[in-house]
Formats: sequence, structure tokens, C-alpha cells
Amino acid sequence: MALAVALVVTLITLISVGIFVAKVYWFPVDISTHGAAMDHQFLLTLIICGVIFVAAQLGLAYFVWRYRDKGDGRKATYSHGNNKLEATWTIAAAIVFIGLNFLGYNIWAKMHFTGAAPGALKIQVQAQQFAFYFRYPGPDGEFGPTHLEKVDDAIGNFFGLDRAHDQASKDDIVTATLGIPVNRPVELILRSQDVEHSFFVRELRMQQDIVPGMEIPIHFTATEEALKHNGGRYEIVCTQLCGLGHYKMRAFLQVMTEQDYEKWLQTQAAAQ
Amino acid sequence: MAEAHAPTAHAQHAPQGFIRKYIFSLDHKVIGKQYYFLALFSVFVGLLLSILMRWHLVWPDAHIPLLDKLSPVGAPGGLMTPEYYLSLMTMHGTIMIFFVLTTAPQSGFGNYFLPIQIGAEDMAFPRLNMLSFWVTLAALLTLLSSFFVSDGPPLAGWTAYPPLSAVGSVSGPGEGLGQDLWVISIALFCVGALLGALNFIATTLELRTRGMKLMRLPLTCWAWFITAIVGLLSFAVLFAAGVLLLLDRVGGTSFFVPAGLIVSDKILSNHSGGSPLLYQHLFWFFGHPEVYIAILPGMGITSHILSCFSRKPIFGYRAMTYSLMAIGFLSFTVWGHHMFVSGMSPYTAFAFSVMTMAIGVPSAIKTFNWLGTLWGGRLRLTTAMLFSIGFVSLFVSGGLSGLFLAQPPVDVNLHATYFVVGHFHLVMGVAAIFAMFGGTFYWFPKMFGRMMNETLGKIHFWLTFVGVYAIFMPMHYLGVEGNVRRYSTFIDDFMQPLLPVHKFMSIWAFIVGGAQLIFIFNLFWSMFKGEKAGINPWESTSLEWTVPSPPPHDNFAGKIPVVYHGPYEYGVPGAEKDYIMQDSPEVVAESH
Amino acid sequence: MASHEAVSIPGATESVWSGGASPYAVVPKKLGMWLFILSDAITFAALIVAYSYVRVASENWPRPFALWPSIVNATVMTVVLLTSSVTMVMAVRAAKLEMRKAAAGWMVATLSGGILFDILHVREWLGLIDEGVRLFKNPWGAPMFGASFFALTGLHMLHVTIGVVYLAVVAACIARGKLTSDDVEVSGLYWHFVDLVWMFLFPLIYLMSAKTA
Amino acid sequence: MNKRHLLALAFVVSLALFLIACSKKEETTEQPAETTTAVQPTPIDQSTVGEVTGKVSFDGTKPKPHQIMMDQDPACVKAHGGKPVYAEDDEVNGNGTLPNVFVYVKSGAENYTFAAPSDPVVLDQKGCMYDPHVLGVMVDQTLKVVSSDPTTHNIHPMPKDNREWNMSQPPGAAPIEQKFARPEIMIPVKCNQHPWMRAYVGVVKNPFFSVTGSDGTFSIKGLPPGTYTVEAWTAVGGTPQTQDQTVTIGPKESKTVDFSFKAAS
Repeated sequence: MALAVALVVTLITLISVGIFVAKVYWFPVDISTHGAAMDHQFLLTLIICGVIFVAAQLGLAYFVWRYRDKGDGRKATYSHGNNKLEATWTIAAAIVFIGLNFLGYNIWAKMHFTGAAPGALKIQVQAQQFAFYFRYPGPDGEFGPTHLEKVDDAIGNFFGLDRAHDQASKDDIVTATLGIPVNRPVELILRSQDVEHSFFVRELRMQQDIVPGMEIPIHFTATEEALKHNGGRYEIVCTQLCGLGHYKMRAFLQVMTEQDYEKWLQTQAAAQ
Repeated sequence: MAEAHAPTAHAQHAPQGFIRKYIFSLDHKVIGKQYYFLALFSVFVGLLLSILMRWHLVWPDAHIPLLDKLSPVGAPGGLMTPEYYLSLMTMHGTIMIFFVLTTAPQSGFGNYFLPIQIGAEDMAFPRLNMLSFWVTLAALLTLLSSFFVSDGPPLAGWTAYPPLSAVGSVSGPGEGLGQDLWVISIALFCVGALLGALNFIATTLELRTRGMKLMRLPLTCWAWFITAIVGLLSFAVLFAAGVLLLLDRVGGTSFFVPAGLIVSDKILSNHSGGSPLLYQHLFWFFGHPEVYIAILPGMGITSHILSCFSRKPIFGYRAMTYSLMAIGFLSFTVWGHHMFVSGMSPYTAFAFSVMTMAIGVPSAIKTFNWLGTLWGGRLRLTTAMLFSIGFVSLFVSGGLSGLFLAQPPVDVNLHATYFVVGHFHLVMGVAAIFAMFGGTFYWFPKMFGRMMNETLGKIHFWLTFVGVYAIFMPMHYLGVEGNVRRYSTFIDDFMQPLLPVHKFMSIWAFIVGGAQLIFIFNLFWSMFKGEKAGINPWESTSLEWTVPSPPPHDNFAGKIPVVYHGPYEYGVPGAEKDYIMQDSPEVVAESH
Repeated sequence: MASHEAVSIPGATESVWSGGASPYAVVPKKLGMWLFILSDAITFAALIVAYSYVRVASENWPRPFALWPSIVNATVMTVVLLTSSVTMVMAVRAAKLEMRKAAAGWMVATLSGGILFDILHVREWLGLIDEGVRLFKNPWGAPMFGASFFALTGLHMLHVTIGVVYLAVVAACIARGKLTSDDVEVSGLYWHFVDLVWMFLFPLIYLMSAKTA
Repeated sequence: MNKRHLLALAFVVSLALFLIACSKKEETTEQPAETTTAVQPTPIDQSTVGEVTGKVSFDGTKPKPHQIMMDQDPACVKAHGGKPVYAEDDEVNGNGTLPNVFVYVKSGAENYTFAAPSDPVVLDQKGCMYDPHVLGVMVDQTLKVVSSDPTTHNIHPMPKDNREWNMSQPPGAAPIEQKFARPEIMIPVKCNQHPWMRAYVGVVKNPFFSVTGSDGTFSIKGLPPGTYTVEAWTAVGGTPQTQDQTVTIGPKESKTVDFSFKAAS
């Protein structure tokens, strides 16, 4: 029995680690400027955890096998512990865990403590049950005001715009796909019309809840890498449970060259 | 003044009559069993729901037999609708977390064994004890009744984030009466949990027998004691959150609902001024301590069993108690790590992150000490011991993935994916359930006077141990790939290559689910046909093993024991036997 | 009755942590009440946090309480409740001296204070409801005013009402020679706690929303 | 001792079963209550009945058609072969008439009671649009929702006077059959997974209703002699509006009633 425990635990450990080491399953391609640092932090954590994981599991397996009751009348070692040893691993664990955390501090700070670069492309993102819609301010760079009573999904007025009366709304462009140019800083302003949603693009290494009653800005820059995969088209998914259609709530991110983007925006403007 | 010391009801004569004896009993042992069976019933309901979910995930077009009988609306013709999937998921989470993980290890085993282990005749407040059970049962029935309301059980998840959970049926099916019942059930559960916690704390502090210093308490008692304190402080907050949520739903207030919402083309003009984030803060202020409420008793039970079957004192008893206290304390400072992407201030995220890494330290200490306990021992691999070894293995695996989620920049890509699902199922779900299995095999002789079948127990262990790894380990890979949780079907092309992994997990889920029938059979068969158990079949040292199996009505038949030793005096050099009971006057040179 | 040889050893001679005696010689009932108070205080704290949150988040939080009648009324309520705490202290003292009738009398005085508090409070509520304050709206500003006002004061009023019943039961038992002075003391703890909560609610709810001319 | 836990378990289980049994009972008792309210229809002399016909014209500038963006669900885009799709509320027929106008007898038929037809009214979901866009059912008549799409829809009528419901319909699932217990003009129907989808259901007590088609005409047959208020309802331009006209029908008489709408501003 002891041997079986030891073998099974070892086997589970090796298979679990092996799949990570072989990168059978790994993050999708990274298309953002900030993603590489995150992936690196993940890898670092993975290595540290992997070492602890292997040591602890194999230690467990070994002890179970080594100290099994062989029926030879041997008495167990009488020990209430070892204070020095305990102090050592307490301090070691504290240093490793908290130190690891500090290493990732920079990434978080860059993402959230500073705003978007000046001149970033501003796009409003509106989430609702169960779709995302996007609004570009148009040439005047201003978003028109929202009138709740004007919101009408059936005729496509998701933002409640009054194009007849509000000057700033006239050139606003509402789309169902998030088109962005490559290499240009983008600032998204996230808001929700009804319940909580979340904005998650795996390849952008970007996830942020969308909270009704709040406007949450996030910013990023897509890299050239984005154009090389899947025609620049990536899935935007909702990750916050929002009701029956949660699993289908998504939109697409389309990364384009600067020229393609301008052309695309004009087509969209014409369809308004 | 003797009366002041003898807390009212417990030293009375054994009650006569079926109802007083088995149903409205004041005896902590009966109440402990009532809790245990309530959790056992719940765990099978929860398990069944998870199996239905796993079935639907991998064969969305397959008809599930009898499901349309349970809900003709939710599963017309046996085909599960997305909303019914979410309802099952919500009920699975709620039942498992509240009525299984919070109930069995703490209220079940704790009720039965805390008084005996500290040498008391009953809990400090037997009437409150009975009340807490009945309130908990009422909470369970209230929750289950939501299966039978017309628009189905709630689907907002066990966290029930508003506004989805607060604005009523306009936000979708299940958000009408079903969600009301959910909130009421949780509020009731809070009341039951608070009464229980109060009782545990008072009992531990007041009713220890002579010589039972705090530093001589078995680690099980320490764990129950700390858990009770954590529960007392956290359920009070959930209760407040539940009351406010209920007010939002039925009273028309807006604590958690901001202005200007349009749900399904309907302007919610009657709501304004609230904040969904407020709810999240209140909920997780409870929610994170809650996961420790689920796991701490398991840690205590595992420590107890590991020491007993290693025939060796627990390694670092003091460190074990201090780490329990540290975890209990720190658990109140880390709730924000559930909210890294929630829209709360990113500056606070960093503080929460540091505290979360810090709470990993006492958890690591415990792991090292368990390994230290095994080291140099003479391991008897009984089923109870196997489950405890399994607990350590699972706790390490699930705990380490917490280090990823504790770091905001890493969490961003793993949040709300299957990585999280794998993490908490291993560390809090399955590990705690392994502790329950361990506890069941260990204490069954005491509770029922008969032994459980070891062969069946081992078959059950192996299937479960390998199975849970096969189910929950792959979830980490899926999470890294970006597989979002709480999706009822995987429709996008992106997910297609990952479906085989889901199939693998589902098949194992069916195997593990089936394996639990072995346990059920073993449990009930052994109650009637098991080998008769002696007073101390495991040669264990704590006080429950000094009394007959099962113990008499007042635990010690009027002879209150006196305690001379710590709880883990195994393999004492020079001692007559391999172990020294806590109430044995034999002298031990305290060596540390 | 089981033999309590271990437990009957006087607590004072044992180390407080050694088992067999209650630490700080607190009877279980009293400890239980303290623990209940702790947990209940946290529930109130959570509600106060929620109140502060919505209040800070709202731009037009109303300050409708004029000196007359609201603030004066609330002050009278405060005085009534404080007085009842004093009579409660007298009740505990009398009970300790085994003056059962006197203890019961003081308790009746205390619970009368509670009833008076409730009556004044209900009158206050009715006045506000009359002015159009509801859980979800009010005539002056942020709609959450009514919700947080009624939720907090309502929960407190519920505590006072439960306290009145509780005290009445204990007083009746004491007068008939049942229960001990400990029970009076424990009920006193509850009453002082309810009083203390009001000491937080009075400034937070009333004074901070007093009408400034 | 052994019995003790078993009894406890049995108690818990029986309580649960009791609860199940109770709620099941509630469900089943609800059903007949709805059906037994059906009353005997008033006999109508078919030899005397008349008819109201008419045309609904559109007056003014045509609303600008709103293009529907279906990007989020590729299955919807595919169903239209990539061609642009426009909101149906904006539609005006080529001959200057309005389609999708619901015309019904609003009052005058109160003295008659009618049994709901046993045939269901079918609402199809095709290319992530509702077909038809506007439809009428009688009180207690079955509305049968079917789907011709390879994608999941949810059907969410948002009534004021009737019971609200919201149900998913995955591809290949059985049709959803529902009834409305009270008359209501008009119940908007929405699919939350495709927020642009919109249908309107008119629930009326009598069988005298009609919806204009691509020629803008309607006809209400089988009217017993009498004086009626006929109402026309349209959502042209996205904002619902109505017009009433009174008409008196003699035996076997056929009358014409025309309506004319402007786009609501």
C-alpha cells in the first residue's frame, strides 16, 4: 500500500509538471505591449511553485514509503518538532512568497497607476445582456450625451443618442466590432447598461469587470504580432456571470493597419 | 456557585421518548450526527448537480434521462437550457459551500467530538445547539424549494452579484422567487452558523476539564475553536449583506443598484444611488474567511489523524496552533484578492496581494509540519490515514495555484477561468472532503460502535484520489488557455481543441461520482454489519477514546476525566505502551 | 447530577488557561452574550459601512432633520435610553444583593424606558412616512436616505423591542424566585449594547443629517 | 444507537420529499385554473356577418433605415449571406403603405365571448429576426415559438399585464408553447442574445384582428352587425403609436376604413 501511494503521488506529480513543462497547454499568442512581462511573471511563479510542488509531493511520497510500518517493532522517532527548522522554513516561505509578489508590482503599476498615453484613441465600450457595442467619438473627438429614454436596441440606438439635437452625437460611430489600429495606444472606457459584465481578451492579456454605474478606463497598445494571427481578429468574451446568455456574450476585436483602420471607420460611419 | 459552573441543561438524565431522543435532542452527539447526515444528504445533491453539469458540458445535445421530470421548463425533453445549467451551478456552489463544507467538518464532527475531547458533558448551550441545527435545516429546505418555483432556481452564482441578483425577474429566469428564496436561505444559514459559532467558542473556553490547558487541546479542538471565531465575525457581515440584498429585491431600495440601468429595454427608474462594489466588499469580507471556515477543521482533523497513524507526536504543535491563529486572523485581510479585476482601486489590490501572499506562509508551515510528522514515523496506512495523506497532497496542489491568483498581474489572465475552478476545488473543496472522509473512517467506531470496512474504504480512496486529480488538475491547463468558467456550452471555435480535455474530466467525474456509492454502502452497511469496535481501536490518545463506543449520554458516565498530557504522546521513549492517553497519570519527560 | 469533582474546584486557584475553570471567571451565559454582542456589533458595523458608502456616493444627501421636532425628539429618545441603562445598572446591583423584588422593579423601569423609546421612535417614523419618506424615495434628495434610515433604525428598534420582551421575561422570573443575578447581568449586557448602538446611530443618522439653516 | 442516525436521515429525507410533493401539487393545480375559465362562446349568426377592410398609408418622409449589426454572432451574419439587414420598424412599402400594422377591434365586441382557436400562432426565428415581426393571438391561444436558426435564442416577452417569461431555445430544441391570460396591446418580444431582435404580440379577446402586409391592406372578417372601434397600431420609426376609428356594420355589410400614419418624431 505504501509503495502504491508513493508511486501514484509521484506519477501524478510528474504528469502534472510534465504537461506544463512541455507547454502542451499554454497561453494564446500575446498581442499587447504589456503582455510579455505578465507572461514572464507567470513563468517565474510557475517555476517557483513547480519546485515547491515537486519537492512537497515527492517528499510526501518518499516519507510514506520510507516510514511505513513494516511490522518490525521499530518505534517511531519521538520528536515534538524542531524550532530552528520551523523558523527557517517560515522565514524562507515568507521571503519567497512576498518577494515574488513584489517582482510583479511594476506590471500592475504600469497597467493601472498611470493613465493612457496622451493622444490615445478613445473608444467607449458598452456591455449589456448579452452583447458589446462600441462607440467612436468621430472627428470632433467628443462623445455625445446618452439619453436613457432614447435607447432602443431594435433600431440600433444602443447608446441612447439623439443625433437630431446633440451636436456631439452627430458624428459618433457605433459599431459591433472593436476595430483598432496596430501600434497605437488605445483607451477603452468600459460601462454597462444593466448588470455586471467583464471585458476579457486573452491575447491582449486584458481582463476588467464592467460595473454598472461606473466608467472604468483601461488602456493598451496592440503590437504587430496581432496582424500575424487569425487575420487580426480576436474574441472579446464576458467573464462575469450576467445571466442566461453569458456563455454567448462576446464580440470581436479586429486589429488593423492604420490605413485599413481609417477605411474601416469610414465604412462604419457611412452605415450610421 | 456550583450552579454557575454547571451550564444549565447538560448533565440531566438521558431523555426518554423518540422525539426528544432523536429529533429535538439536546445531546451534542445527536446534533452532531444530525449535522453530519444533513451534510451527507447535501453533498449527494451537490454531486448529482455537478454530474449533470459535466454531462451537459461535453454532450450538450444528449438527452439526460429524468432531468425533464425535475424541471420540464429548465430541461425540456431532457435537454438542459443555458439558464438551467447556471441554476444547477448556483445550487451546486451554494449547497456545497454552505451545507457541506461549512456544515460537516465544523458543525458535524465538531459538535460530536469537541465536548468529548475537552472533557465536557455537553456543549455550553445545548438549546442553542439544537436551535442552530434546526435553523440550518430550515435554510437547506428553503434553498431546495427554489427548485420547484415556476421560473426555476436562482442562477446568479453562489456569490449572487447584484444588480443581476437584485433587480428581479427582468434580468432573466431564476431571478424572481428563486433568488428570494436563496437570499432567505443564506440569511437563515447565517443565523444558524452564528449560534453554532458562539456555542463552540464558549464551550472551548469554559468547559475544559481539569488539566486541559489550551496548549493541551487536540489540534481538532483548536481548529474548531478558531473556525468558530472566524465564523462569528464573518457570518455577521454576510447576514447584513443578505438583509440589504433582500431589501433591494423586495423593499425597492438600491443599496447595490446604481442609477440609470436599462435591463431588457426597461428603464429601472426606481433604482439609484447604490453600488455593486459595496456588495462585493461585504460579500467577500465574509467570503474569504468562509473558505478558511471550510478548510481549517479539515486541517485539524488531518493533523490529528496523521499524528495518530504515524505513531508520533505532531511536528511543531505550537507552530500548528499559531499558524491556525495566523490564518484565522489574516483571513480577514485578504478579501480583495477576489476583486482584482472588479474595478476597485488598483492601489488596494497591491495591499490585498501582499496579505494574500502572507497567508500562504502559515499554510506552508502547516504543510511542512505534516511532512515533519510523517518523517521518522511508523505509518499505519489505514483508510483514515490514506485520506489524510491525500489531504496533504491535495492541499499542496491546490494551495500552490493560489500563489498565481494572489498576484494581480498574473490573476488578470486567470481570473474567472477554469484555473480558479481547479484551484478552489482542490484546496477547499476536495481537500476538505478528504478530511471528512478521514474523519468518518477515524471516528466511525466511536460514533456507531462498529468498524467500517477497510477494503471497501481503500477502493473508495483510490478511485477518489486518482479521480479528483484527473478532474481538477486539467482545469489548470484549461485556465491557462483562457477557458472561461460558468459557460454552459463552449460555442466558439477557440474552444473546440479543448473539448477532449473536458470529456476526459467529465468521464472521470462520473467515475468519482460512482465511487461515492461505495462509501455510502460502506457507511450504512458498517452501521449494522460492521465488526464491533472496542473503546480505542486506533490506539489513539485523546479523551474520546477513553469512553465506550458509542459514548454514554453524558459522555463520561459521571466520571469527569483529568488531563495530564498533551494530545499527541505517541512513541514516548521508556513508556509502557506505544502511546500515552491524555488522562493517563503516567509521567512523561516533556522533551521539547 | 453527575459528579463534578474536577469542575467544582474554585476557579480562582487555577491558572486561567489550565482548564477546569472559566477564564476570568465568566459564566458561560455571560460569555455567550458577549460573543453574541460581538457578532451583532459586526452586523451593525456592516450596515453602517453600507450607509456611509451610499451616503458618500450620493451628491444630494438630504439633511431634513430640523431642531424641532426631529432632533429634540431624538435627543429625548437618547435620554430615555440612557436613563434606562442607569436603571438597568440599579437592577443588576439589586439582583447581586439578592433583592429580587427591587431588581424586578428596576427592570420594569428599564423596559418602560424601552417602550417609551419605541413609542417615540414609531411616532418619528410615522411623521417621516407622512412627509413622503419611503424605503425607495423621499421628497428631498438621494432616494437611499429612506432605505438606510429605515434599515438602520429599524434593526435597532427591533433590538429594543426584543430587549423589552427579554427583560420582561427575566424580570418576571426574578420576581418569582427563578433565575439568578447572573441572568439579570447578562440581560443588562444586552441592554447596554442596544443603548451603545444608539449612541452611534444618533450622531450618524440624526446629527449628521440635521437641517442647517 | 444505530437507529438514531437512520431516523434522523429519514426525517430529513421525508421533509424534503414532503416539500417536493407540496410544490408539485401547487404546479398542477395552477394549470386547470387557467383552462377552466374558458366560457361557452356566444353563438353568432354566420349569415349576417360583415367585414371591415382597409389600407394603412404612410404620410411624410420615409424614416432612414437602420442597418442591423450582427457581428457578434457569425451564424446570424451567415444566414443573410453577408447582405446588410435593416430594422423592420423602419419598413415602408414601395407603394407608400405601411406593413406590420396591427389592426383590431378595440371595442364593440364586448357582448360576445369567443373560444380561443386550438391552432397555435407560430412565431419563427429566422436569420436572427422574428417572423412575423407583428402578430396577434387571442387570449389563451397558444403561441408556438420555433427556431430555424443554428444558434441559441432566448425568447423574452416583456408584458405589462401578463406574466413575464424568458426562456432559451437552443437549436433543435422543442418549440416553446405559451399562452397569455389577459389582453394586451402590444407585448414587445426580445432576444437578449441578439438585442436587435424584436417582435410585437397583440393579445386580444376577440378573433377580429389583422396585420398589414407588403401591400398595406388588412381585412377583418366575420363581424356581427354592430358599432365598433377599430384601432391601428404601428411602431414605424421605432416609437409605437395608435389611431382609432369608429365603424358601424349592418348585416352582411362590408366597410372600408383607412388609416394614415406619420413617423413619430
